[in-house]
Amino acid sequence: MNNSDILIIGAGVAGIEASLLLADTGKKVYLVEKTSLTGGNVIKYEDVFSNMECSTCMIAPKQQEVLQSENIELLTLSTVEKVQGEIGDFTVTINKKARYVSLVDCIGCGMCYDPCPVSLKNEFEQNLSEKKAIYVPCPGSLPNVPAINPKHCLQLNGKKTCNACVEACAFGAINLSDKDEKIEIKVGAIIVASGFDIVDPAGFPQFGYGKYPNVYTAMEAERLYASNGPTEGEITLRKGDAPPKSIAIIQCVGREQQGYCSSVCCMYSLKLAHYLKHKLPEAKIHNFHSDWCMPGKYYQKFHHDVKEEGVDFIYSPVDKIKVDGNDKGLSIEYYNGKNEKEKLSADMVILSLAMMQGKDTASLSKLLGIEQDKKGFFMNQGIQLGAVDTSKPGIFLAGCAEGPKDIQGSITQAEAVVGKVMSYLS
Amino acid sequence: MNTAENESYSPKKGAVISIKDSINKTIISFFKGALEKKIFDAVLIPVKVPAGDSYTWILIEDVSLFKDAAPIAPIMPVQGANALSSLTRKGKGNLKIAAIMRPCEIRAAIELSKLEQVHLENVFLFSFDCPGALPLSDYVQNPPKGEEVFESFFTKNKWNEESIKPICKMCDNFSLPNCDLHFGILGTEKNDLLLIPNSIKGEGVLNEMGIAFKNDLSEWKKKVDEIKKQREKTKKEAYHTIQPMVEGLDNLAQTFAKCIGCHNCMSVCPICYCRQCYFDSEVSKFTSDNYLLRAEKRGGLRFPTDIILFQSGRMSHMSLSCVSCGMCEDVCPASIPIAQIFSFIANETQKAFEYQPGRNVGEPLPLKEYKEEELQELKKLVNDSVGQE
Amino acid sequence: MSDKIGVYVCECGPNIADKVDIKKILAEISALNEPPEKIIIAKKHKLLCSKEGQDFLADEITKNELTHLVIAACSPRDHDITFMNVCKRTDLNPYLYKLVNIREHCAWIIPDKDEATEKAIQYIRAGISRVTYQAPLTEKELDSIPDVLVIGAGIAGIEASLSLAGENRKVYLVEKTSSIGGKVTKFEKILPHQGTDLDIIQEKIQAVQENENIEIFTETEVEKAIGFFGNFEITLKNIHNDEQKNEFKVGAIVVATGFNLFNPGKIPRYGYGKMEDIYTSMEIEESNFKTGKILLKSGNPPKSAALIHCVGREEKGYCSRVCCNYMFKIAQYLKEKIPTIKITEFYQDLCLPNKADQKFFVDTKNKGVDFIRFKDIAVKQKEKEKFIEYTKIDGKKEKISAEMIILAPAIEPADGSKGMAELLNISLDETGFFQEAHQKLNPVATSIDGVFIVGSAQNPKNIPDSMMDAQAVAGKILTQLIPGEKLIPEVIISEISEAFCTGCQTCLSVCSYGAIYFDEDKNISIVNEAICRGCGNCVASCPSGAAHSKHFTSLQIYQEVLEAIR
Amino acid sequence: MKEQFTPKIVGFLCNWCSYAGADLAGAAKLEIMPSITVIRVMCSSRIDPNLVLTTLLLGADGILIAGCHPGDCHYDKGNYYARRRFALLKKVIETLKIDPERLQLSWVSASEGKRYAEVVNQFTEKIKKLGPNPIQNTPYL
Repeated sequence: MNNSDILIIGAGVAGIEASLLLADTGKKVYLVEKTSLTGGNVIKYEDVFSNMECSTCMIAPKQQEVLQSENIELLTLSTVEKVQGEIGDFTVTINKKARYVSLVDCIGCGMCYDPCPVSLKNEFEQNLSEKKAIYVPCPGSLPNVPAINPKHCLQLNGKKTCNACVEACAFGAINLSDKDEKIEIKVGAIIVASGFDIVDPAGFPQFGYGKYPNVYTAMEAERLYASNGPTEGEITLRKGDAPPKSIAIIQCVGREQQGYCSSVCCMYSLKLAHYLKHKLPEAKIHNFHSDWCMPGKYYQKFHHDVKEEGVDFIYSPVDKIKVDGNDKGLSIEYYNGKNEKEKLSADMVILSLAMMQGKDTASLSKLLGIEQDKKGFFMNQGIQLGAVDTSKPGIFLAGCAEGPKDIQGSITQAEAVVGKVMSYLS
Repeated sequence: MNTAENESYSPKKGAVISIKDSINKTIISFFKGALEKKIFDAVLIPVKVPAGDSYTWILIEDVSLFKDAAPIAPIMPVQGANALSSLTRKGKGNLKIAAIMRPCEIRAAIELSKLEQVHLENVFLFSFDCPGALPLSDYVQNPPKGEEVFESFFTKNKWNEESIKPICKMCDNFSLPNCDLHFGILGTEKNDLLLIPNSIKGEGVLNEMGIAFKNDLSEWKKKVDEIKKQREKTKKEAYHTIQPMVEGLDNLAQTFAKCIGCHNCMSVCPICYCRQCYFDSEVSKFTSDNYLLRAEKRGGLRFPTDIILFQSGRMSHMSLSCVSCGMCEDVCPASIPIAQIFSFIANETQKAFEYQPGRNVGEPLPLKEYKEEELQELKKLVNDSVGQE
Repeated sequence: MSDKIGVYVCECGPNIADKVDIKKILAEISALNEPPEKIIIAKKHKLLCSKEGQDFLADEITKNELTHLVIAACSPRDHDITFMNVCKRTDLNPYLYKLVNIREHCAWIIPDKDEATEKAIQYIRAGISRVTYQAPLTEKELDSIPDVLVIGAGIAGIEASLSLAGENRKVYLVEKTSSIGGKVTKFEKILPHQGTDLDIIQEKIQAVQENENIEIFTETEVEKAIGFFGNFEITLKNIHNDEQKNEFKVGAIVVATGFNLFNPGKIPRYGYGKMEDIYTSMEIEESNFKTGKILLKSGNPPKSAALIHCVGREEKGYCSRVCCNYMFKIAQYLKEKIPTIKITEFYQDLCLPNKADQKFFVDTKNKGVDFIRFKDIAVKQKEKEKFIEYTKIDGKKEKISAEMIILAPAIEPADGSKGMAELLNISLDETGFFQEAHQKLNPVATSIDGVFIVGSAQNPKNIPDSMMDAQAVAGKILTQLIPGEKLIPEVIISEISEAFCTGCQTCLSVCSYGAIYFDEDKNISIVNEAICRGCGNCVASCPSGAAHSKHFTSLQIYQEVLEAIR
Repeated sequence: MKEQFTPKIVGFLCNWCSYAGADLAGAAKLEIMPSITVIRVMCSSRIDPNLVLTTLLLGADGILIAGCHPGDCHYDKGNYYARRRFALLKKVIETLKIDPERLQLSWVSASEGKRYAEVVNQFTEKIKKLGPNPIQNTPYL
């Protein structure tokens, strides 16, 4: 019997798009997401390039639709553990971690946060702010229901008897005896939309990330700018009282090592420059770039506009850039177009890091029985069979799980996957 | 496509014909000739009513009807754009029509064409150096006197600024609108009438009529500019008088206190083209409870209500297209200087959008379009007080 | 009949209960009771969105025979749909209910309990006022046709046709030239694998021709396309014979009209058209494909070649995305055929957006191709010898000679794009390509529902991406246009009163969706219910108030205003 | 007593951005003055001049129209039209000198809860300084 239910792994923009389209046709969709919220990386951005549209405004209606759809079963804090069977008849075991807060009963009022005595780093905010052991990653998270981190919750990790959140909750929505569950589902097709990660800046000590507090990753800068972010949009430095007066953005960090261009960094670096010019009109902004990769028809104009805003573009091979620092600030040593060594000081350095495969790609590829390519992303079958097909029939790819791409590319691929799934399952 | 869209056209030379009997008679014989040559099928023109005490628009096909026609009539009882709208609203039709109208009427017609209420494709627009019109109320009290006064503008070759409508006195847009052919009266030799082509279409008419271009227009331009300067000065003075009448709620309320709420101003306005005015519709009426509540708060409530709402609403609806023709003021039974007030407001709103109504058919109405990056002036108006846009 | 209005205040646990005085609210709201015209039932509940709360509401509606329902609770963004669904369980039309947000707008933001209570009462009064002015609305169903028209039989059009036809959709594939396959058929090798993928293309072309669900019209163009998503009336016309027409109906239209190459002759400094042995990339592809050889005009193989990227990039204002890669491919052709040839590629930026691209670049470089990043470049001739004069990134001016020069011209929108846009009522963007419905979230759709764009008609694209677009369109059409299923348009839409419309068409010019059309006979504008999304822009643009927003009528809004300023 | 004056502000908020921003302000428990009464509309472009003028002339002390930032409109370009209409209306009111400060158009996105609170509170302060809408004392309107 052909099962026409679908499993989608990853509730980022690609997973959401595929879920909504399939659910529209009446198909049952299991949307499995390893974090506690939907929206993937896109919700971390204040605006998207190059139209500078507010990201939340753009994506939140879609996230809401996912929550409201009768045909989509969203499983958060969940990972795929086992996959058996073949196209039309997969049996999938899902490990659903305890959330400790009921998605049905919780109304998202947030009364439980304050009483919680534990504070920990908020990874969603790139550790730029803290959260409680019971938390939503950022205001406006969807589903707007917190989760409890069992490693840090005093009651759950057994360090202390604490019932603060349970007492604060007026809805009986918190259940500290919630248990991890194994769920077995049967589906006809699987879409892998597990997204990407960013290369670890620790691999590039020459840029001083981790050594100098005012060296940031682009994602950190993104959250600093975000109006729902850790500083509510204020550009502040880890060290120093005043906002930065000069900022250096270094592009292509990790391109050479990864062996590919991530295709979006030029544009998001330009976006960051535009953000910063906007918030700190007096600040000097230097952009160290090599090749401009601007494959969209609107992108070159954006590049031009950002240049007009007064951003200083410096052509400089990234492999020769070094960041040094002292108490007063940072200094960037680089070679200019004439191959002469120069120095420039800055209060803040932002690294535009390469995208890489999601950290769980290897394990997923193993349990799904699909191949990875040489770069580590999931391998597609090329144009013979299609860029959304994997080496195994019935398992498909969408979004950055298949390779670096922008939102437009992810959406297109998600829609293409839906087309394929529709025909495979008919 | 109407040639009035021909933005780049600017007249360099004009043709000259000799005035026989009077300017009006000369223009009429021009139209007669054109009808005979089948350049047009009909002419829309003001004609004196049989009783001799007013004028009306007649679409003339039979040349004998020209007998009582007056291309340049002393009064403006019906806005020509309204007549043209009645004629062409449902489509351009197959007739080729010539319409001779005052510059303000032409401008209104162009505005209405942007609002699909007038179709200019088959219309030849004629205009003339307009000396202004007499106030309707003055004229109807003593038509022969009115005729005499108006006639003297031409016989003495001196426009009389005293006897024309107040809005005409401050009109600096009295010559060469975006028409096809313009009759130049000013700055000519005593017996000459200028024929100034203002589009390829207009030039074509003159060629078909076999009239040669020989006047370089310099004298005409000089005289036009001279009057224009005078009118600009009058306008400035008029605005100076009007401004305190409408600035601030108290003054505004006082100015409109005598308004009887007849909405005549709206009915005769060529730009108020709506089938039913929003402010006459059910949506703008409230329950008796509401009126009572308002009366309670304010200590009293005047009826009919919402006069200021009506006027300010009209300002926001039509001031961008207001051509200052003065129809509204001519028909106000309460003698509110409504046309001057609207002219004052329109001057501001039109400036803000860098828009001149009736300047060109191809120029889109400001509210039908937008720019992503708007003018600084607009940004200031939006006045987003907090943070960035 | 009298109005029987149920007002239910949600405690939302302590969220509302602790912050406003619900008892006082209920007392004041109950005091608005004016039997027999207006009967008001006011009650509270601890959590209306809970299952139990929903059951309670459904029970109340039925038991009390409510004519209207007001719920004072949270944001409609959270639970509007929840409570509309409760109404649907009963006889109460869901549009006769109003959710008043006293949580986000009172309880949570006004610390003073008395003030918050007053505010909540005001909001609820406004809600009661408004709800009595609301009108019942019902969902409509529209028949739809599952067939599809595909315009352009290049690789994107072919892939879209195959994907749709494979699902038993009738596809009309229209091509203005005499053969199908598009420009791809002129390439010997296809990126990124440099493999024998051409066979795949040929197989697809054959598959299209053999597919019973696909009807192909060559040397044909679309003359007319009127209608809306699910229901377009199409007229096709043979290019050579005006009399030869085809008429049929489809539910969706896919525009796959491809691209053109920028004419390098427009920029004199490249010498194209004036000097010998200067070719565009496409010319090289074609001659290589036809003859298997790349030769100079003299008949000799070139000893040196200069490949110049970015021809017309600055002029067009965008990067054409595919040129870097195909120039590497051409360099490899040359190296294969003439191993001793000296090749220099002049580039500005390497645009390598696909994960395999950089490796392809490195491979090409390793085959001995020189790469030079230039700032300025010009082709000069001295006697028979051609030189490339260029300024490097460091400002140094240099020159080299080359026997053959190959230019990578920018990719332009296809001829006739403007006409096509007008025909289908879709837009072109500032670059001249078709404008997508949303740059990020809806790249294969257009502002007109049911009209899609794929491949290089939207943005310069390589073959895999064009095929991906085609599959994406198939995904959208297969999920949105299902045989036998009705389309359900938005309920909250605009309508235009025939009696008041003056036909000024201002509303037409402001509508983003082409949802309003002008009825020439009646001389009025009419909203197409299948297309309107209900933003209300037309309503505000209409000076006479002939246009209305259903569920957001001026009268309904005024009721809220009046209470707000009471 | 002037201190006691709580302005009556009518806030027209678009459903997709500004209303969501207001929700976010609520969820964050940001303190917002009880001056504003929010009226939800689908798009800022729904707000026609008649609605604003009527609201003003009926006695609202302030009117806030809030929509998506330019370029972010859920309906593609509604807010651009809203901006134009607003600019025109504001110009009329400005010329008539009937407290143009009582009208404000602001852009608030779905993630700008804080900004929403600031916009409302600052606008309220501004209106407080202006005092009650004098229209409320004028029977001759």
